[in-house]
Amino acid sequence: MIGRVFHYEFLQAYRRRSELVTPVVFFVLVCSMFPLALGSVADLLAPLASGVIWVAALLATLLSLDQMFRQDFDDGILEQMELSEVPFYQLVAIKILAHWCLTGLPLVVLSPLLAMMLFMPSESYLSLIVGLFLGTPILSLIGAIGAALTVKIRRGNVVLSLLIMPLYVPVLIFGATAPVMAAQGIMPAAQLLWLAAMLVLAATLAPLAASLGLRINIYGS
Amino acid sequence: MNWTWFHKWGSPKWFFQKTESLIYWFGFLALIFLVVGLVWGLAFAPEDFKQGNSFRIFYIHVPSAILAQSIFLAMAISAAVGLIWRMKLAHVFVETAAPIGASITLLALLTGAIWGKPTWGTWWVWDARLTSTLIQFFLYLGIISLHQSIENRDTASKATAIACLVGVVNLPIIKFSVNWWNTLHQPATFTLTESPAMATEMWVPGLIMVLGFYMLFAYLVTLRMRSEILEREKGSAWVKAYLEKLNVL
Amino acid sequence: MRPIRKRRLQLVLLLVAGVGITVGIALMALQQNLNLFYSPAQIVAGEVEQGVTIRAGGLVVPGSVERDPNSLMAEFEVTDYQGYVTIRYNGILPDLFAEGQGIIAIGELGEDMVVTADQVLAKHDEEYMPPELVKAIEEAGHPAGADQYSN
Amino acid sequence: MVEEVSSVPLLEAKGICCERGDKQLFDSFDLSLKAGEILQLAGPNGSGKTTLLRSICGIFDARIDSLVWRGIPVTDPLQYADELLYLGHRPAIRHHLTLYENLSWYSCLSRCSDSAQLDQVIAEVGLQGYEDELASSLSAGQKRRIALARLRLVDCNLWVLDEPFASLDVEGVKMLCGWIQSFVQSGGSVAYSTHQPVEFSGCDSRILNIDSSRTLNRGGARQ
Repeated sequence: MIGRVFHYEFLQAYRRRSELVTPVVFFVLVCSMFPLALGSVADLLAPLASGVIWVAALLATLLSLDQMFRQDFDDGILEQMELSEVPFYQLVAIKILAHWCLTGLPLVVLSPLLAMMLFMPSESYLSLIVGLFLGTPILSLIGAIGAALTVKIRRGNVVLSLLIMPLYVPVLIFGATAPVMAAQGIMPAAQLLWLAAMLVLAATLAPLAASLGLRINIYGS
Repeated sequence: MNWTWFHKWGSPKWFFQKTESLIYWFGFLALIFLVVGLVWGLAFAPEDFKQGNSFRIFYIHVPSAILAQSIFLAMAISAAVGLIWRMKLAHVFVETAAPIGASITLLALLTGAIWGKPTWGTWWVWDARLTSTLIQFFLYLGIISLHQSIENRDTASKATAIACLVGVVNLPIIKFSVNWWNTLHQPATFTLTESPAMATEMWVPGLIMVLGFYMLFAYLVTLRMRSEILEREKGSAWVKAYLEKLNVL
Repeated sequence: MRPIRKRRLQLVLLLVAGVGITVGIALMALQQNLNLFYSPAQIVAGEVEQGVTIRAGGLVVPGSVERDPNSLMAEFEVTDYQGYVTIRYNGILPDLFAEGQGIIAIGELGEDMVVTADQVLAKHDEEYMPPELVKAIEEAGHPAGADQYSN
Repeated sequence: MVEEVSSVPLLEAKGICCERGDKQLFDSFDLSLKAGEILQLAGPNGSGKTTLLRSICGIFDARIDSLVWRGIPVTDPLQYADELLYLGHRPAIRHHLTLYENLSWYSCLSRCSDSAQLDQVIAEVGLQGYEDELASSLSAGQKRRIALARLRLVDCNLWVLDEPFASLDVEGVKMLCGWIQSFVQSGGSVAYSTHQPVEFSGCDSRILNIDSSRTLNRGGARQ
């Protein structure tokens, strides 16, 4: 049953992909602005590459968050979900997963291309991809809390960014330093393990917090 | 255990009446502590053998840094109380304490920068402590702006409470990661708190300043809470009676 | 009627499992040396496996720097006042490199207990540490200043 | 008023307190609903009809002193949520899913899915031929019909309908009235709000005027 709910959630998001593709395009654009601004010098760009890609991924995620719950909230879908047989936080978790599949996953897939454009040393590729694979779901999960809390605020994007960005700091630190360490020939196991730990923690707590946030907004509507 | 006191304090009317005289005590004690601490710290405490007189900013910087963190913790506890027991007064505390917390954090950052210039030779260092304090400041700003942008008061209170709780869960993780991130590049040469064992005549005024800051916070937050209660309960009979009494006097 | 209790139990179990797994992974992560940083004392004590890239850090021992006149090869000792380790480096040393300066060398520990560095980074200490403190450390051979090189 | 002593009310809520913003909508309001009863909430805009309906469904944060569902005291309306069906004034349609997908999604949420039944329900609400149309391309009345289709899809004891007749045509109103009548005759209860005068013949129906009953209603129905 949960699988079918996910299917429809994904389908719904997929049919609105024009809204979701925008953050991905944004991600690529931001990354390609750096060589233009800094000059296309490999020695200059290579050490910055992982940081640039991570910051761009973070911004792209922020851009996509606003749409996560808004439409469904306005249409009264969320209140039906709350009343449904399936526990609400599970439905919220499914929504977050569907959202990540269409916004986070493309970033992971595109990252090697951008890493190449930014002259990232080849030893760093794997840790960048694994890091993004573990890290972008955390961005979506934490972001979902913010999206849930700001679901009723028109143009809530700024508030959302202000609220969520500080919480992204650990992900950014671990994610962006892993490729740097890999470039030095050091296995960034600790960073990736920390990302994994944070992912599990976020996956446990964030759907609960987000569903609580949505419930509060449903109550107030 | 008897919980009636807990529920009594949860009532805005009770709180308002009980803090009527308490608030003067807070203000009085804050004034005493701050004046004594400042005069002692700035004029009478010996100067530091290394830093000379510039270390005296310690007497503002350290209390504000301590208070900034305590306020965040107090807000989170209060937020949990508000959500679990549906206590509106707890939400009032969170909302009124947040701007004070943000200002105190800003004060800690500014005094830190002023202190950093003579000792480190630079206004700002991406040191672990500074960075996590800065992030804490951003968290305060996020919470305040969330509260301000939701129109429905009840929704705003609860959303703010959740944001506080999420922030407090994250704060240790942020601290840890920033700490670690920092050591990768350059470990803090000396951290602000682990200063070489301080002489008694130097830390006692510091302690008085810490108490003074706490009292100042208690005074400010009570003041703000009282006015917020009046605003919220302006339709109720007891507020009308109170205002009439004020007018008569 | 909805089985509220059962649901609540499920939720609690889920939370416990999630937090448990998190703690498990975190413990694993803690066992990994986060930045593979080792102080000279740790290297001398044999905590480092040979052939693994590590970061070794310490203060450059005054008078220990030997430069090969024909190449860029340099050899010097670093210390945390609890142990001494020799570092060999073939390359241009950073501008900030000096005797008494804190450095981090990234490289492998060889059989001869010498760290062959691929990279040497100078720590930007002089900005943050009052010169007097450094002098005090040097004069007294006090280990307090070396704390910064241990994790 | 005939009251069977033996029958336990389906829902009995005592002391409902609702606040919206600064305004106290209800203060100690009592509501009881028997099995097989139709309760129409009447009252001007802003009197709190929606809020009251949402409160008894558990999607409004009201304080309710005591809540008894079929004789069993409960703490949270969500405990009996699987026995009620709520249709808000927003039709809760997923605009980017087709009609068929919408109903299929809803039956997933209610853990009842039977594709044969879906086709039958679509026929019943008069939307054959639109199965594969995106919901966003349908008219407001058709969307309302999709929402109403849920009433045929899910088995439950209580329908809570907020303005169910809005944007329905005459046929649609007649259809819904028929459903409500047969539902009530088979033992279900309905609480709904409307501004349109609707007659239910042969049913136990009651009109509750919220605005005037706010003080009068306290225990008035019980006597």
